[in-house]
Amino acid sequence: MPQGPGDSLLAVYDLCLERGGRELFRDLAFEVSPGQLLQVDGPNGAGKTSLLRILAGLSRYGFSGRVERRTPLLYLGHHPAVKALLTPRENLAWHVAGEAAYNDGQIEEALARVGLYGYEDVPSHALSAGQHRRVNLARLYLSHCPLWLLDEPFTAIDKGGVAELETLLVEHVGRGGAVVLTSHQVLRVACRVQVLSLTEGLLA
Amino acid sequence: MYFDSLSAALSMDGHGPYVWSAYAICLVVVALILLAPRRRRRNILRRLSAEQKRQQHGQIPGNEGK
Amino acid sequence: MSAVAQAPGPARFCLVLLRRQLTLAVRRPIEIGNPLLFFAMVVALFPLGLGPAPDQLAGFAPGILWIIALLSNLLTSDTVFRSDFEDGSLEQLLLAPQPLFLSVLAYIGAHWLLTGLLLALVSPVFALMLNLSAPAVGVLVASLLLGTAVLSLVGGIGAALTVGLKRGGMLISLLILPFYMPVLIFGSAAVRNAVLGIPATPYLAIIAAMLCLAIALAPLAIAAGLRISVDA
Amino acid sequence: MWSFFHKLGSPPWLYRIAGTILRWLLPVTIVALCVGVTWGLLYTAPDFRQGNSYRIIYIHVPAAAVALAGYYVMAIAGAVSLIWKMKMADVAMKSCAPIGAALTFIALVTGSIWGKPTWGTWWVWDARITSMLILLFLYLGVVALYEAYDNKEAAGKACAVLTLVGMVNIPIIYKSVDWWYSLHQPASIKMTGDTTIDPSMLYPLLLMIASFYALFTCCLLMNMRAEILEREARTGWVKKLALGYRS
Repeated sequence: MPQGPGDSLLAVYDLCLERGGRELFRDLAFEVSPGQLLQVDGPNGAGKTSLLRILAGLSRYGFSGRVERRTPLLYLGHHPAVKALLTPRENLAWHVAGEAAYNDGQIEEALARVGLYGYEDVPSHALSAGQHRRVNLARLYLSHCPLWLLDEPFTAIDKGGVAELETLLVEHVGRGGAVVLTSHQVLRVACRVQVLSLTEGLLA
Repeated sequence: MYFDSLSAALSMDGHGPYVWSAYAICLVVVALILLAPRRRRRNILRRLSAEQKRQQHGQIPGNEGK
Repeated sequence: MSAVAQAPGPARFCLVLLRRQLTLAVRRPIEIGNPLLFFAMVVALFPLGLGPAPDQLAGFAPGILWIIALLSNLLTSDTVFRSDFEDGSLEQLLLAPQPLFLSVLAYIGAHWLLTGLLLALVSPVFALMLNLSAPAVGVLVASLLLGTAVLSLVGGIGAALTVGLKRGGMLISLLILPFYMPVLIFGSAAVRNAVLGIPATPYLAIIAAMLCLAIALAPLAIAAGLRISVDA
Repeated sequence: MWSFFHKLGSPPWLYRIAGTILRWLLPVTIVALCVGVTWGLLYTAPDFRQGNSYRIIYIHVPAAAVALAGYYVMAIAGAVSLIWKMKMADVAMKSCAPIGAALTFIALVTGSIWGKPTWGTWWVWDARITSMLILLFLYLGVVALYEAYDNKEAAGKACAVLTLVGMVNIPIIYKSVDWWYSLHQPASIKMTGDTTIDPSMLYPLLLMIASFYALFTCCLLMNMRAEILEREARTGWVKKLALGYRS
C-alpha cells in the first residue's frame, strides 16, 4: 500500500514521562503508519502501560510532549471490561466503548472466532478469566478502528489463542491498519515487527 | 484607653471571659496557620539538605547524577 | 478496509447504556431492594428514638422521610461508577466517541430510576406509618421525584471524584452532603407546607429549577471527575 | 503581560517573589493585627446595647468576610489550574483550603461565644451561621479529598472540580438556608441591622478586616512556598537552596 509520511495514524513528539521523581522515558518521538506493527518492549515498570494510556488519551497529564491521534482507535487494557452479570453477547452488543451497533450475526461470528462458540448466552460469571479475555478480544474481530492499542493482549490466553491472535494482527496490518502492543513475548508473525524499547529507543 | 484599670479591662462588666476567650482562641488558630507552613518549609529544607550531605559523604556510585 | 460502521449517536448510545445498567441491576435484585429496605428500617428507628406519640411523629414526618431518602441516596451513590471502574469498562467509556457528559447522564438516570423513583413510589406507605396527613402524601411523592433526581446528579459528582480511591465511601458523604442540604430544605419545606395546608408549589418549583441547573452542570463535573479518576 | 503570566507559572520565580513579599508584608500584618486588636479591645467605647461583648466583632466579622472571600480565591485558582493547566494555580488552590477552614472555624467559634452573652445561647440555627457551617464542611471536604488521593496531580484536579461545583452551590446554599430560616421563626435576632455603625467603631473594624486580608495573603504565600518546595524537591534550584540551608 503506498503511503506518504503525512498519513500516519498516530504521531508522538518529544514525549517525556516522570513518575514519582523517576524518569521513565524521555524525548520519545515516533509515528505509527498504516501497515505498521509496533511492539513496545521494556522491563517491568519501564512505563509500557503508561505509554499506551498516554497514546490512547486516558492519561492527560503528568507527561510532557504531544500526541496527535488522527483516527479512531481501539484500546484494550489490563482489565477485560467484561461484566460478569451479562452474557458475552450482551457484553459486546451493549459495549460502553460505543463504536458501532453490531447485529447478532456479527457478534456470533466474532465470538466463534475467539473460541467461544456456544457460550454466547451463558452468564459471564460462569466463564474463566481467560474466556473473559477472549470476550474482550472478540472486539478486535468486530472493530473497524484502523489503530489498535493492545496492552499485554496475550495474558491468560492459551497457545492456540495466541497463534490465532497473531494471525489476526497480521490480517489487520495487511488491511492497512496499525497495531501498537506491549508484550514480553517474541511475536511469531509473518510480517515485519518494529520494536520500540523504552530503554534503548526504536529498534529495527 | 477606655477602661480605668487592668481588672476592669479583664472583667469588661462581666463580658470579659467571653471576649478574652474569643480572642485567645483566635490567637491560637492564627498562630497555628502562621507557624505550620513555616515549620513545614523548614522540615523540607532540612530533609533535603540532610539527603544531599548523605549522598556526598556516602559516595554511592551513580547516585550523584540523580 | 471495509465500509466503516457508524458509531451510534449520543442519544442512542445513552439508551444502550441505560438498558445495560438496568439489566445489570435487575440481574442482582438485592441491590435494588437494599435502599428500600434501608428506608423501611430507618423509618422504624425514628418512632423508637422519638417515642411513638402519633402527633409528634406527624410533625417530624416530612423531615424524617426526606432525611432517609437523602441517606439512602447517599449510600448508593458510591456504587454508580465503582464496578465499571474496577473491571475497566470506565476506561472504554472515556474512549467512546460519544460525548462523555451525555453518556454519564445514562448512568445517573439508571441510578435515579432504581433509587429515587422507587423510593418515591413506596414512600406513601411509610408516610402513612408516620401519620403524615393524607393531602401531604401527594406532595411528598412529587418532591421526592424531583428532589432525588437532583440528589442523584450531585451524588454522581461525588462518586466520579472518589471512584478511584480505595476508601471512597466515607469521603463521598463529606463531599456531597453540603450540596444535599438545599434539596433537603426545600423538599421538607414543601411537604410541611402541604401538611399546614399552604400551597407547596413554590417549593416544588424551586426544586425543579435546581434540577434544571443540576442537569445542565452536573454532567460536566461528573465527566471531568471521571477523567481525573481514571487518570490517577 | 504574557511574560508576567509566564513568570507566575515558574516555581523558582514565584518562590522568590513570595519570599520578598512576605519579608515586608508579614511584619506589617502582625503590627496591624496588634494595633487593631488593642484598639478594638481597649480604646473603643462599648456598644450601648450589647455592652463590651460586641468587641468580638473585631475578629468575628473579618474572619467571616475573609473566609468567604478565600473560597472565591480558591475557586478562581482551581478554574485557572483546570483551564490553563497552570501548576502554580494548583498550588495556590491547595494552599487556600486549610487557611479558609481555619478562618471559618474562627468565625464560627467567636460567633458562638458572642452569642452566649447577647442571645443567651451558644448556637442558633440562623441562616448566616448555618451557611458558615456548611462553608466549613466545603473547605474540609476539599482538604479531605486532596489527602485521599495518592497522585497529587490528580488530587489537585479533583479538588478544582469540587471547588467549582461548590462555587456554583454557595449562593444556592446561602439562599436556601436564608429562606429556610425565615420559614421557621421570626427574625428575633438580627446580626446585621440597619443600625449605622459609629465611626469610632468602624475604623478599627476596617483596619481589622484589612489585616485579616493581609493575614490570609501571608498564610497563602507561606503555604505556597512550602508546597512548591515539596513538589520541586527533585529539581536543581531546590537542591541548591537546600544546600545553602543551615539547620
